[in-house]
Amino acid sequence: MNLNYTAAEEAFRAEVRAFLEAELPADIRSKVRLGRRMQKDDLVRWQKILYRRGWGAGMWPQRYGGADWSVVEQHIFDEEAAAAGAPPQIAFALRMVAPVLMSFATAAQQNYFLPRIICGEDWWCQGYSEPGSGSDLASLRTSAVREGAHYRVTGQKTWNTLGQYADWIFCLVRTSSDARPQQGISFLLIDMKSPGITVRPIITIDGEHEINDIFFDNVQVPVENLVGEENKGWTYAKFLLSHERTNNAGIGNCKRALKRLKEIATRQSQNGRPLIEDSRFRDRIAQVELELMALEITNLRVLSAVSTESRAPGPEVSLLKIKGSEIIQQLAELQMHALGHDALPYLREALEVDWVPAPLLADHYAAFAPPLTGQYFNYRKTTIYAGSTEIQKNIISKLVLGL
Amino acid sequence: MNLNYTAAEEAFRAEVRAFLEAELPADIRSKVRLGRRMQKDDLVRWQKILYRRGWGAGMWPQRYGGADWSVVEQHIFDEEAAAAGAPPQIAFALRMVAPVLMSFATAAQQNYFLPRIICGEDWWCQGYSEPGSGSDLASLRTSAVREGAHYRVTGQKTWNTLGQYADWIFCLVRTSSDARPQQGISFLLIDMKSPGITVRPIITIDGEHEINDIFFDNVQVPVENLVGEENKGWTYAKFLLSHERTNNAGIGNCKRALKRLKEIATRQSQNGRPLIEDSRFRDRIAQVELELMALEITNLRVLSAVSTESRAPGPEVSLLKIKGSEIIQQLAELQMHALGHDALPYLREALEVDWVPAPLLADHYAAFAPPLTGQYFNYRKTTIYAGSTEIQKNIISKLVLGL
Amino acid sequence: MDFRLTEEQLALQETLRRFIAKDYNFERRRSLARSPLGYSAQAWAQYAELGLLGLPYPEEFGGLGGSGVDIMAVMELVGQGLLLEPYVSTVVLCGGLLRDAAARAIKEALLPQIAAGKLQIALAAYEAAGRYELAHVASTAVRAAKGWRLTGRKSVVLDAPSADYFLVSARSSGKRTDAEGISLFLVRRDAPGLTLQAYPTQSGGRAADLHLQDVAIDDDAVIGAPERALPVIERAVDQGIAALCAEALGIVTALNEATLNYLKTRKQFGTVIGSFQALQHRMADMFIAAEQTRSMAIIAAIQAAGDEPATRRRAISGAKAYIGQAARFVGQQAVQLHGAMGVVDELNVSHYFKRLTMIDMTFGDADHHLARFSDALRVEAIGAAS
Amino acid sequence: MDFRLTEEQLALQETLRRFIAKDYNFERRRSLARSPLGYSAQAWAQYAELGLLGLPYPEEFGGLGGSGVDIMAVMELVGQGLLLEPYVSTVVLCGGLLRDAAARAIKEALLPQIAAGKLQIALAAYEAAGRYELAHVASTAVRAAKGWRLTGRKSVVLDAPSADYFLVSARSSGKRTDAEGISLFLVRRDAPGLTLQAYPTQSGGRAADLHLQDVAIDDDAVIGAPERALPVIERAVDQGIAALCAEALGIVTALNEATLNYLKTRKQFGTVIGSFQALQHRMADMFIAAEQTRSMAIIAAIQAAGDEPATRRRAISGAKAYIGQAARFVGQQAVQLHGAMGVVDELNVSHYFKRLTMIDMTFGDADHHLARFSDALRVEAIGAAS
Repeated sequence: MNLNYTAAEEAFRAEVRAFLEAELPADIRSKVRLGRRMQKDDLVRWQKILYRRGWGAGMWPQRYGGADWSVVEQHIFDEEAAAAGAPPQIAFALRMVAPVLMSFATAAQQNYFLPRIICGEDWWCQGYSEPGSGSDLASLRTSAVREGAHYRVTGQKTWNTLGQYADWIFCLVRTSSDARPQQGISFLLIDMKSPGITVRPIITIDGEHEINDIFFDNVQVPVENLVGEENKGWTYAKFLLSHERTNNAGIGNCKRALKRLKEIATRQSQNGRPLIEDSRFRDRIAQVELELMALEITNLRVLSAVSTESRAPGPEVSLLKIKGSEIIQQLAELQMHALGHDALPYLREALEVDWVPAPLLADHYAAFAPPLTGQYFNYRKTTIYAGSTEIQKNIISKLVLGL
Repeated sequence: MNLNYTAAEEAFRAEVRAFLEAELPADIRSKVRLGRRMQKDDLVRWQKILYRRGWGAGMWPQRYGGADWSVVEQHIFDEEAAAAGAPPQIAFALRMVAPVLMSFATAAQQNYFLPRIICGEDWWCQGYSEPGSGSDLASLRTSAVREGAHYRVTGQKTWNTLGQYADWIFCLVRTSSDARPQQGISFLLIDMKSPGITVRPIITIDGEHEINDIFFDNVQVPVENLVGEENKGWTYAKFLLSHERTNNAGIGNCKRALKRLKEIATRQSQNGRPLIEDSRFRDRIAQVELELMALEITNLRVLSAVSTESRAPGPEVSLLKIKGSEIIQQLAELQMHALGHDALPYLREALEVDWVPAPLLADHYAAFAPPLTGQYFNYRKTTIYAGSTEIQKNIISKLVLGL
Repeated sequence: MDFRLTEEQLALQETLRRFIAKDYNFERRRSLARSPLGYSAQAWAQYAELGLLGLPYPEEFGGLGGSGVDIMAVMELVGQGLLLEPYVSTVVLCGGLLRDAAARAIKEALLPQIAAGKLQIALAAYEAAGRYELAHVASTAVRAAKGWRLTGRKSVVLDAPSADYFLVSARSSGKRTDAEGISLFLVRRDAPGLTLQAYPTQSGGRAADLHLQDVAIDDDAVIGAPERALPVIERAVDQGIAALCAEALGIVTALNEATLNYLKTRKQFGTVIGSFQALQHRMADMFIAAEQTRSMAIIAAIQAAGDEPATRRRAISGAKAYIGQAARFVGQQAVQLHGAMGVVDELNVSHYFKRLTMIDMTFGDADHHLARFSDALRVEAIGAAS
Repeated sequence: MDFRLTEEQLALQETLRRFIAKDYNFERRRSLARSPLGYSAQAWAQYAELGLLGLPYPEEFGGLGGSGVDIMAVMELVGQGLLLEPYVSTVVLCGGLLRDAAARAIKEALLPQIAAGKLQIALAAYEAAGRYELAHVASTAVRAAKGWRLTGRKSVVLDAPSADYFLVSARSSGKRTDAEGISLFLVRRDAPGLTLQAYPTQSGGRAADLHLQDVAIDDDAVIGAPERALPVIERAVDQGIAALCAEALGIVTALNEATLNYLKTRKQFGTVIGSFQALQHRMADMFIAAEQTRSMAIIAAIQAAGDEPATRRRAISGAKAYIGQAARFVGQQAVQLHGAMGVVDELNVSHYFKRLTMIDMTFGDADHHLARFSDALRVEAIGAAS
């Protein structure tokens, strides 16, 4: 047993770090670090830069243009990218629809979609949840009726993330009501420019537009856009979820937030002295840091086991989701608390990249302050989405513990 | 709304305090304060003293020799008694079997048993739980078969508290298996000297003998010892539980433990300074103290409502049990932690009232240390017995919240 | 000992309940929060009519001579209705401070105006580098030929944009963290040298940073004893804290009601989610937290006006710390149990949660007050031992 | 990066597992705990035969040159079996300290004896007024014509009653809490002036208080540099802590297994209690705590012998704090979920719980180590900022 990286892995880390140093655009880095509002272009630009370097999709197989990284290499990349202030890549495309396409799609579908994903040409979003079908996904009702060479899709998807930017949406739709709910579901790829699609923003608790309702009103989808077999979509959906889970812990992101928290606590004052000198506040930081120390190793243990045994991540990754989401929530909570009364202002304009604080504000309201309260509010979602903490505990209880 | 006691209540408090000061025997007070092992005689002696003062049973009606106290007076008495280091009265007799007798027994039964209870003549214990029938009490199997003027009782009761001292046991027994489990249960009073009764000690986690298995092997019980009607015992059992609940919060006991904790933390050293000066340890105390501050008011609010509305305590008292048991556990945990390495010694003999520490121990191992670790272990029971925390949350969820 | 509200208090709550249902529903509240003023001037006038704005003042100053429990009764409904008006700043904090510490002439001039809804005042006592420490005052008050000259910055002054006056703390002697040397000044909104930087807050109200540059103040605008104003400020803030505790209670109650209702109606896997035991026990914990919150809010309401600082601090810091924690638990769990519905702007749950969070962050968060309570405990324990 | 145990480590664990099943079942363990010695001399001899007692020493001193992970592999089973022998005191703490800091002659004389099961040593480094602070040394070492004279008291010296030697810290200069001025002495059990007050501990082992009255010590019995022994003691204790972390892991694993089994078999209201969702989620939390505990135990095992104190302290204090909390949670919940069966002496659950509790209380509880970790974080954060 050892916790050391191999020389090759250390060399890879140096390579990643040098690349980030040289290629990560300063404006993007600054937006990430200051928590300013990201635009579609920021994320697409970064994906294109990664693609040019051959790192558009680290863990994709080489035959699809991927870098064929090991889990440890991917971990190193994620950690360095987060530390450098790189934005996340779009998981819906790279880690969700792509693995499904690789495993279940036709060669024609693969040849068309995968290159467009890896180079940043197409933005994908997800059409899973519906009003009334959240955790109980199989009860979904959006229907796709086969009519010659098309499906006619009608229904509503909700809790759709960043669909306002999307070129394509992958959807679970009901193609049969005959058998068990799970057996009548199909996996469809739908062009977001199709007539009959309406995207309606849902404003979240922090006042931002990140999620949407998507309405399908008799949308025509060519049958070529069916993935795999009709009524087998539930199988693909479950396969996708196991891939969504691989970066569940979000260690890199947590590490960056922890580092940021320490900086903030060092710069904020309490009765004229740095807040970090208050042992009580520091103990709160220490407590979260311990959780993260443990989770980093737990995460690597799980990934190593998966990699050693050449299998898909199993139900044990639910613990990574539970802990990772709690840790990032706690870090966000502490970042906000570090602000004291400065947590109260709500300055929407301060999330723009070119915001310059009014002179009267600037002398105390630090550059890091504006996004923190909203972020605390927004991050309540992390224990709800992608399988709530309660659902994850059900999974552990049933599939790991056999209860 | 006001939190002040009336002049009459304040006068009563002064009276209680003076009485305790004058009448509580020094040796008993010292045992309670130092957490030394209590003997049956200590508790009986104290009950007799209270009886002589007319306070043998504070909340019993005067016609049974009680003091007819209001809930507030009982609260004042409990608080002062705990603060003074008085031992608890035996709830099984005074607060459990007695109310059942008053409501459901014959005049003959009342006239025989109640005077013997209040004067400390008879020690009562409880025969409810059986192996396999804990929270699910109605599944009990100890049988009582009517044979002429007697019942023949056979079976096993467990988790019996202090039955080794008892003159009498009140038992739930099965007198019919015909209908729903609840409908075949009767409430029997059994003389512990009856042939066929065996008491087997169960040693608890702290190495002490506080609970027992009680075996009934064809024990003959006169039919006069049936309370109320045959097969109606479940009703009386539930009635009894509502009375058990009235002192659920244990505020007085918690207050004494909190005061003790502060004393201990003031006297224990850390790197040569009083432990209480460590803000971290002090914050732990503060945190429990806040819970107790809130619970004291919540307790009074519940008792006042009960008293104002002249009704039996309802399911809302489950919260008093949940919080009160957690608080006393946390206080015991902190008392142990205050000891540092001195929590490790296990000195059985140090729980005797006449223990004198060996000279080598005495210079650091304080008189308060010996019982604390065992007490922490022992108090794990408080969230388990008399309706576990889980059962109490089920009660709140169903009966208060309607879930 | 009596835990019942009086008939009058219950009637007042019922009036407010009807007012909220009729004039202040969630959609109305949302549009008010987005309006330039940030609250309803009409509602403010209604409060005046109902006597709410003079509630805690003696009758001779146009008030009703109400108690801390009266304020609690009102604030519980302010919480339930998520009311945006600057009630705490003007009526409880600043009006209360003037009532307790101002010269009679000032009380006569201002309190009836407040009670009539014609005057608002905001407290400018916190500075950025001090965090929650009221004794941290770097702003200076320099003696001038006539009166004083104030210079300095005050951050996040709640309800400042609509205020007619400010109560400003400034220092004329001592180090910037000393308890002594602080005076309190009544400063007109239009005083030359005073600048505001206004902004909305996360829970819908308004606030501003204040910049004072050589602002001239008359001698009769000094409130309380010069250089000894800290106890006066602390006592006023303690009363503000008690009011916030009651507001938090109202929100916790409302969130529990909403969540319980959601658990009973929302279905998953063919059954209402309230049938899942893990959620039932969570809801039981939330119920317990609400009951304990009420008890602490009662303690705070009754002790808030106390003269003895140590007793008052124990009650107020204890309540603020405990309620901060309990409300955080209830708020986070209410959001969690509502799932995605808990994090959207269109449902009131997220707004309740944001307001609860901001209450925790105002006048010292739970950690700050736990530390204050704990440090008082040290003094007490060492005193008892010696 | 590799998280697998080696074939040898797995084989060692399997051997211990069989040993426990055959020679150290729960009833046997209970009778040993009640015996005068408090452990099994026969088992100690078996450990020697298996090479366990020389595991962490170089081969030249009769050892196997094992690593921190080897110790972890052993200690995990020590936890599962609730083994009572003084392995940590003699082999890890004192033997490890001699290996790291003693003169070659002492190592040659003592380590092979330890490895052969013929010698036990106990560490006498804590004093009552110091709590968990190793630098708090009031015991004095006075220079004598030949060697030193030791006077003082050492409290709760673990495994002292069966020890042949003690390693005793005493001070010849500095204030009683100074890091400098502390020396470490090898003291024979039968040294004139040394008195023991022995007693059992709450988790079944033995300990004693030591009284030294003018105990004469030769110069060659000084271990490490005179007046600079604190770093040596701290490093040894850190290795002891890592061993306790692995023992706690073994117990947490065993408790989770027992509790899971209980949930699957115990029936209430006609159904196994493991079907109740609130208990399922609790068990899931206990599973998570065990996985996190394993990760922290790994960190501790690998970093325990590190030369760089700041890095080592971060790992060791982090692990001890985290595992203290996680083990408290698992222990308390295992008892709770077992109901009354959890608080009786006749089931192993209560003994596991007591041992976990005593591990937390040994060499600094979770709060102590959280404070150490947190204070190190301050230095780091301020360093990063400047």
